[in-house]
Amino acid sequence: MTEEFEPKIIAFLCKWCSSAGSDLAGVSRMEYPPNVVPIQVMCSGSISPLYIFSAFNRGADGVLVSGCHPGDCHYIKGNLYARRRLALVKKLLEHLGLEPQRFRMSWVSAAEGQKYTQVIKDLVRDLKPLGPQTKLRRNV
Amino acid sequence: MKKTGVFICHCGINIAGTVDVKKVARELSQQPGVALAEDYVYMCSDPGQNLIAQAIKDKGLDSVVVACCSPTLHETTFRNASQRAGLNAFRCEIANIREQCSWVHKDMSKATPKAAQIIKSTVKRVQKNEELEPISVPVTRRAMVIGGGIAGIQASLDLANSGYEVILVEKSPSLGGHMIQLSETFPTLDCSQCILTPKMVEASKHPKIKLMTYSEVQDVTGYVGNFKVKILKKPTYVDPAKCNLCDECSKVCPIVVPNEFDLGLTGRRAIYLPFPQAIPASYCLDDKNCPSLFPVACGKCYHVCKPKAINYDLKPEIIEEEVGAIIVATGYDLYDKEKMAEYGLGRYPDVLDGLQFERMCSASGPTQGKILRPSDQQEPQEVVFIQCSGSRDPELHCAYCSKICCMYTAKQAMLYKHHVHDGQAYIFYIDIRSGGKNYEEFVQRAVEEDGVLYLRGKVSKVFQEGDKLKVWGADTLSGKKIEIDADMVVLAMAMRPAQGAQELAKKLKLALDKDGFLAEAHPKLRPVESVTAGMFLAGAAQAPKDIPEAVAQASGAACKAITILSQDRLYHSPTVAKAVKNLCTGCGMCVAVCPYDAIALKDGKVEVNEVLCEGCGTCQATCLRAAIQVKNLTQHQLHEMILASLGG
Amino acid sequence: MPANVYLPQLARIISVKDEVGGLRPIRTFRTEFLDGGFEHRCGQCAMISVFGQGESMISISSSPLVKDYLQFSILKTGRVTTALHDLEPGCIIGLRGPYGNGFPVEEWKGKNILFAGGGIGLAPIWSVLQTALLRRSEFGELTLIYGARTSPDIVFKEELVELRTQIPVHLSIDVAEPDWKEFVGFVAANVADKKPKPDNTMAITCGPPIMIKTVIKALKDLQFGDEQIYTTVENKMKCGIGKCGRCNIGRHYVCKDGPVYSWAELKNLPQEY
Amino acid sequence: MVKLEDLKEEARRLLKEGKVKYIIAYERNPLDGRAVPAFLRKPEDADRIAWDPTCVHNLVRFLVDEKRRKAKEKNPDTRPVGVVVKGCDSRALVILLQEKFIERKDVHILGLSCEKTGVADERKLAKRLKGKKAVRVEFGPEDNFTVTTQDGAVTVPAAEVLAGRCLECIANFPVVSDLLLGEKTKRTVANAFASVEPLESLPPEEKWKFWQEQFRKCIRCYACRSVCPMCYCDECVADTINFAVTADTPAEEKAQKIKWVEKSPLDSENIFYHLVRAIHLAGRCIDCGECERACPVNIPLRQLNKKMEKEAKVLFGYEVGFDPDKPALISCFRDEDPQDFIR
Amino acid sequence: MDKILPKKDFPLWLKNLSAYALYAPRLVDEAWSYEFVTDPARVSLDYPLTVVPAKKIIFPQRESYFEFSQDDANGYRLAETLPEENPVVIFGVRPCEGRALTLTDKVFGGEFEDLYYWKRRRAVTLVGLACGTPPSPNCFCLSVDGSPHSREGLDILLTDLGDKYYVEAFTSKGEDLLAKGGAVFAVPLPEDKKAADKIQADSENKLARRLENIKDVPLKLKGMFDSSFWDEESLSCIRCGICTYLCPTCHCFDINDEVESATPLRGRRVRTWDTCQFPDFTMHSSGHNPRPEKSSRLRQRINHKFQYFQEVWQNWQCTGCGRCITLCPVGIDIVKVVEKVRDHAS
Repeated sequence: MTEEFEPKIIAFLCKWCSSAGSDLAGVSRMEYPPNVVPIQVMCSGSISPLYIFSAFNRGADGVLVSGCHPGDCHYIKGNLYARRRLALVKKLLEHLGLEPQRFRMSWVSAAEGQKYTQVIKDLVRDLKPLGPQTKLRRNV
Repeated sequence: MKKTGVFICHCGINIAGTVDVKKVARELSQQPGVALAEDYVYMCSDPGQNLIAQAIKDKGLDSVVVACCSPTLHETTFRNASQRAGLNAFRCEIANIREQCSWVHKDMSKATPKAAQIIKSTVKRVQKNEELEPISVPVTRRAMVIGGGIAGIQASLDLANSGYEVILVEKSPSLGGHMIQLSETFPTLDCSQCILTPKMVEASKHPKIKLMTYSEVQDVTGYVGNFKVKILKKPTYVDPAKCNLCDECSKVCPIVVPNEFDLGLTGRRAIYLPFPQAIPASYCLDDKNCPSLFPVACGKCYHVCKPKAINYDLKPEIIEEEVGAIIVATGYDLYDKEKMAEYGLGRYPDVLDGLQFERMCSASGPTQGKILRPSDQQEPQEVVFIQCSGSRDPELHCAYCSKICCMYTAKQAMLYKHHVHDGQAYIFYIDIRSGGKNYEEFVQRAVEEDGVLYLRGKVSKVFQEGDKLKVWGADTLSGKKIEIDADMVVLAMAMRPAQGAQELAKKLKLALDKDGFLAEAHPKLRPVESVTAGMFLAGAAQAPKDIPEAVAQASGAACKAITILSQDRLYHSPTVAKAVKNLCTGCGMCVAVCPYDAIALKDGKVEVNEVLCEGCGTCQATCLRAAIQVKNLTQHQLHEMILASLGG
Repeated sequence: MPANVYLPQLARIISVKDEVGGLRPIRTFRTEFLDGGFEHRCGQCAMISVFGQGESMISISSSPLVKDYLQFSILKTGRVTTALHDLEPGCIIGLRGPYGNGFPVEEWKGKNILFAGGGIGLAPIWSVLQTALLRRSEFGELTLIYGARTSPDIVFKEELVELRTQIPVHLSIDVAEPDWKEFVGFVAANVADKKPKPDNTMAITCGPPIMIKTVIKALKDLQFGDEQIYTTVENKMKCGIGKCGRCNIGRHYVCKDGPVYSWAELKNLPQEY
Repeated sequence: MVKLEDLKEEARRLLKEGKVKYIIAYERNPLDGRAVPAFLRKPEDADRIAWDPTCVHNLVRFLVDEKRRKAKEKNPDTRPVGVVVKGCDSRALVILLQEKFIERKDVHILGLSCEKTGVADERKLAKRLKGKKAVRVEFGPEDNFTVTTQDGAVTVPAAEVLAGRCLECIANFPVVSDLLLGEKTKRTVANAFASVEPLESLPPEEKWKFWQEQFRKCIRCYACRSVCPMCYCDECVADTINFAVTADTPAEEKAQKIKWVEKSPLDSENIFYHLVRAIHLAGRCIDCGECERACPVNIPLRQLNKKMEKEAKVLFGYEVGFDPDKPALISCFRDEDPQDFIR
Repeated sequence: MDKILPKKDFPLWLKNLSAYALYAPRLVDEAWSYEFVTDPARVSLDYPLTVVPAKKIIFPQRESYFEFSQDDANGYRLAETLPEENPVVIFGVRPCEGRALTLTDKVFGGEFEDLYYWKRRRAVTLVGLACGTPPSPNCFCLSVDGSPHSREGLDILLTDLGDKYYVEAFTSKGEDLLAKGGAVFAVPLPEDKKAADKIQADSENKLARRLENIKDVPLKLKGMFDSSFWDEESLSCIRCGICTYLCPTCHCFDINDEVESATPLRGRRVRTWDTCQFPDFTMHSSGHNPRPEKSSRLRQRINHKFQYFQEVWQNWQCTGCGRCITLCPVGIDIVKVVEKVRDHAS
């Protein structure tokens, strides 16, 4: 029995909602798999497609972008720009044949520690059967 | 060689319990550019902070990463500590290994490498952090208030009484807004004019308040603390200083037009006194209707005016002012008559809207407070009040609840009964919303003491039959069809943003909500701030409100404005966007996405107004050319962080 | 020469010295090979590797007669040089070389040498100057005319002080400064001012392209022949051995056939540098 | 039918009257009958102008060069530059106007309608001619091309040899122009995105196999980017060094040029480059198909750009390259933008 | 050593060459390309011209020089990654490509021998295919001292005689290859030889394009360095790398470090193709660029091929394969350009 595959995941969390939400998960001592390395950004609207491509290129098995619910954005509408931009990124990656599960987006408010936990759990659960992401990974 | 210090907090066992801090420290000390990596039981304690300070001094650290709890808790603590030790505060970053690592994992063998990666990525970031100082701008310590209704007056007085100059701009010839039109106010039934007039006078007399009636804001430039405004002052052709209110002029004026103040229930002359308590107390001449301003001059008023207060040659002038803060209190108007045709408003003389009824109840109103049918000046015996006329009707009218109608309808029914004791008042309602101090009691009083008849249901149509108004409706409780032969119908019309508020919002670059009301910066946490720094909202311009709410928000807005005006300089986080001019092609995409209008194109290149920028970075993601970057969270830093997070 | 021309030899940085600070900082590095190494001629260059960043062609400013280290004075200007400036003594770098033709010093025995340098341009000159000093008797009069934008931009400050005790040194800065006693103006002007005699004299001039052009003109005005004037050319380089094809001016690959040219040769080449 | 003489006449006039600096048009290469870009300065040059189904190039691309050149001149000639555009090209111009890269006053647009046909795909044509070498290709009669080879002229139904982009063209005549030749007959395209559907319908693994094969061929000659009017950035993520540097750009900034992608033609790097290009062209690519045509190893690049164009339309109701005054696709949003993919 | 090889036996020959890695032209997405042979039966030399020349096998677009890795704080280990000298055969190489290799041989040889190139070069055997008819409408090999049946740089030359090939081996490498073929070869009859000679002779007249009397072009170019001619000629250039990347004689390259892991540092130094047509090719890190305009870059390309290379190696750096003409997206035609230079009044 070989050791179970542990996906490497990068999560871009907006500072005001999702990162706070993930803090809440911590404060509430919820538990979720440690596969995710969070990167806090000011707003989901600041996530360039390049970051996502780059993460996959450098070996991420999954990428999550999480921001405030529509209407709650600390910067009024950054998340709505993100929604449009990243929809395109997702469509593009899928058109290329990347498994849809690998790139995800979620709205997690500062109060949704539980949701954040669930999002991570599900992400990890879905990625494990897929195995390592080799399609976009740099192959030197 | 970068000299970064990494300080790993045990947080007692909160972190050390699941993260092998020693191991992490060892690993981090091997990182390029890391001068030392130490762990300590409580970094936020004084000894902990001293440890950092000492290391900064002894090892000459040029950057610091503290791996501990969420930055929301101790970022400031550690940045201050670094600053005290002579390191620029922005060369200190927090790696959150508690909330986002140790607290959510149990397995040390897995939490430890994750913590290490979070810290590594933070190290990469901090090594590229610029040394920054807070941005500071001077403040023009005056304010402008737009709108001379109760909210505007209240805000102006609060500001003025706190010692700040205020320019109060009102587009109509007098202060007072809608409140001055009201008769008595719920739930206390005190006379609206009695409580408002003194405030109007105070505002007009206040040495710190520069009153500009019959004026409109034309243009606003600049930014928080430093706005430049252009105000159009329309001529009234009557010098308030000279006018002694003798009324000779209007007596001779040949032109009669409907009186706005009485909502057309009465007429007025082309030269007129807006209303008895008008402030400034002066006649004014409306140039839309006065013939003297046309080639064929009439000039009657001019000749009869003894104090020679009238001057036809006055021209509109543009007045420029500089202010540090702006409060927008443009108020509301009633929902358009013509849209309420199904209830015959505008069609049948005896169908009135709420404000018209208010005027009728007002002692100074068209009927000196008597309630008479416009059609035949008879006392109505049966009066039907219809709530939610235009409100809460997403299909045909406004989706939102106008909030004050339940209360003022109850009040109006009450007032009617006080005038016509043997009359009968019916109120059609969907719900009765009487949240507010003494509100519910007030409604009960209407029912119990004044025998107002509440009918739960909607009115399908109102139509004239003989001298009666037939009101067809349904009682949704009994399910019975209701037919009332009414003498008068009063519609509690929906509130909507004031005429012209939309255009003003454009000039001020304020966002509007879907209903056209001014949008607040945050629905919960910043309800009186607009999305534009330095501009605040008060009264019904932001959403339907009753008087106490409007007053409260006005004072809130004033207070918020004072937080700016009370500073000599404004300080602003320096982690804002910066333009990389030589990469910019001037496509303007960033300009379009900026929520704060902080970006502009100058000679085909972007320029960031650092005072307006909040550093959200949406521009950074939008730019195709990395030509705009948020300081200390640049694409380059994020790229390095991504690599580090993936252990590459 | 190792069989694999692209494989650098490892070397250790033994000293780092700040020459110039500010926005365009210059540092002088001394390096020693971990093993092996190579012999160079005056004016030759070496490819310095900062692993992970890449390579940069830098002229060797120490004299071939100094055996225990190689010296490079490096202006921080791009990816590699920035990385170099981040290195401390003890750090390991890679070196390939030596590359280029170098100055025909041997042909200059018995001649006077006039050195005219500007800014970082003193570095390539330095190896010749040092060699000439170490072999003082073999050469005639040595004169250095050197200038920089401002006094802080002057490199080898201490060395120059020491050098003055041995040969005439004429310094200049572009614009006047309060306590600057010496010449104010461009190097070319200083050359014109000092009127060095062309007879039996070789002139070496290195520095920014514009300075080289003007100095050469000044020297011509002083009746220096094209064959008496030598200078060095800079171009982007990658391989250093005339294969990657980017540093050529006309048929010459500066890395291999240059960087040292007499004005007689250079003036006949396309001005593509 | 476009009357070539009218175009020549107008060009001649503009040049004679000095209304334009020069005119970018097509001329025929006598050797192989293919059209090539021509830069006309003298009235008599106008005689060289060609208009036939081999006029594939998007000449708007050269306005980018013009702008760069102009920027360097001390006292530039400020007259507009004349440029011949087809429908697709004109939409490219709209994007450049939308992005304020070109000012309307700086171009004099000579628009040609492709009417019911379009331009020929060289490869399809070669196939159709079974090795015979076309020396001349002409429009008409009707919706056909007349192809002349060494052994005489044949009539080929345009549909058989039309470039893929033309089969899905949604603007067969220029949307902006100063002069418009040919009829504004709106051609109906059954499905403007037909070409992407077969690939869309494949399961991920097969999509991936397809693309892997394709990108493996890429030699990173950057013809796709070089030929594209939208790829006018001074500096591309794929470039190794900063171009946009001045003498006083600090070394750090130069050193911080991000290495998103390696120069090596590894699968991963090729894909990264093409991904970035696709996403940066989302809402900007107007499907002139030049990248695909220029690609020497026949990578079907339209599959990427067309997909983005389709999503812009389907998800956001956004049509590219018709209105210079509307915001770019990614610098606006609608409240009703789909978010079913978001949790 | 001359032989005859019946076409039907061609696969047999390939099958006998199991000791070699075999490459032959294959049609991939409607573009011919030298591909690794997996099934000899499917190899056919009935093809025009590949898009990418055979240089991609001897001078691959990406070549790893060495791997570097950090062992402790600042110690490094360097590991050469020289290519294995496994024998390779490339079939169907056109004579112009064979000649091209003799030119790159010069560049990668000399004082600083390029091991990476030579290890592959020495290991490769080139089986050429004489051009009975020009494989491209833009062939002009005759005009640049080549010919449709040139043997330069090749080890074997095949001449298509319809159902069979006339096989000439003129190097030991070539002869080894024939030896390995063994029985599949027949001894040529005199008429075979005649037929082959005729086809070769005739082929010279079939070339559609010529680039005549260019011996003075180098001098001309010298004089035209600052001419506005280059601005005009380069107007339609879009500065892509097609003409150079796909030129069998172009050899320019870039060297970069590719980092796999930053800490501890692990990565490799690699060579990749580069081209004088890219603006970053010559740009100094100061921002100064000796060849800022595409005009200066077109000039460099032409000068290098028709002046500098002549001056250094007494050879045109062009074998007349016509790829750069056929594949240029905007129809820039090197023959025309050089003719214009030749006829330029200076």
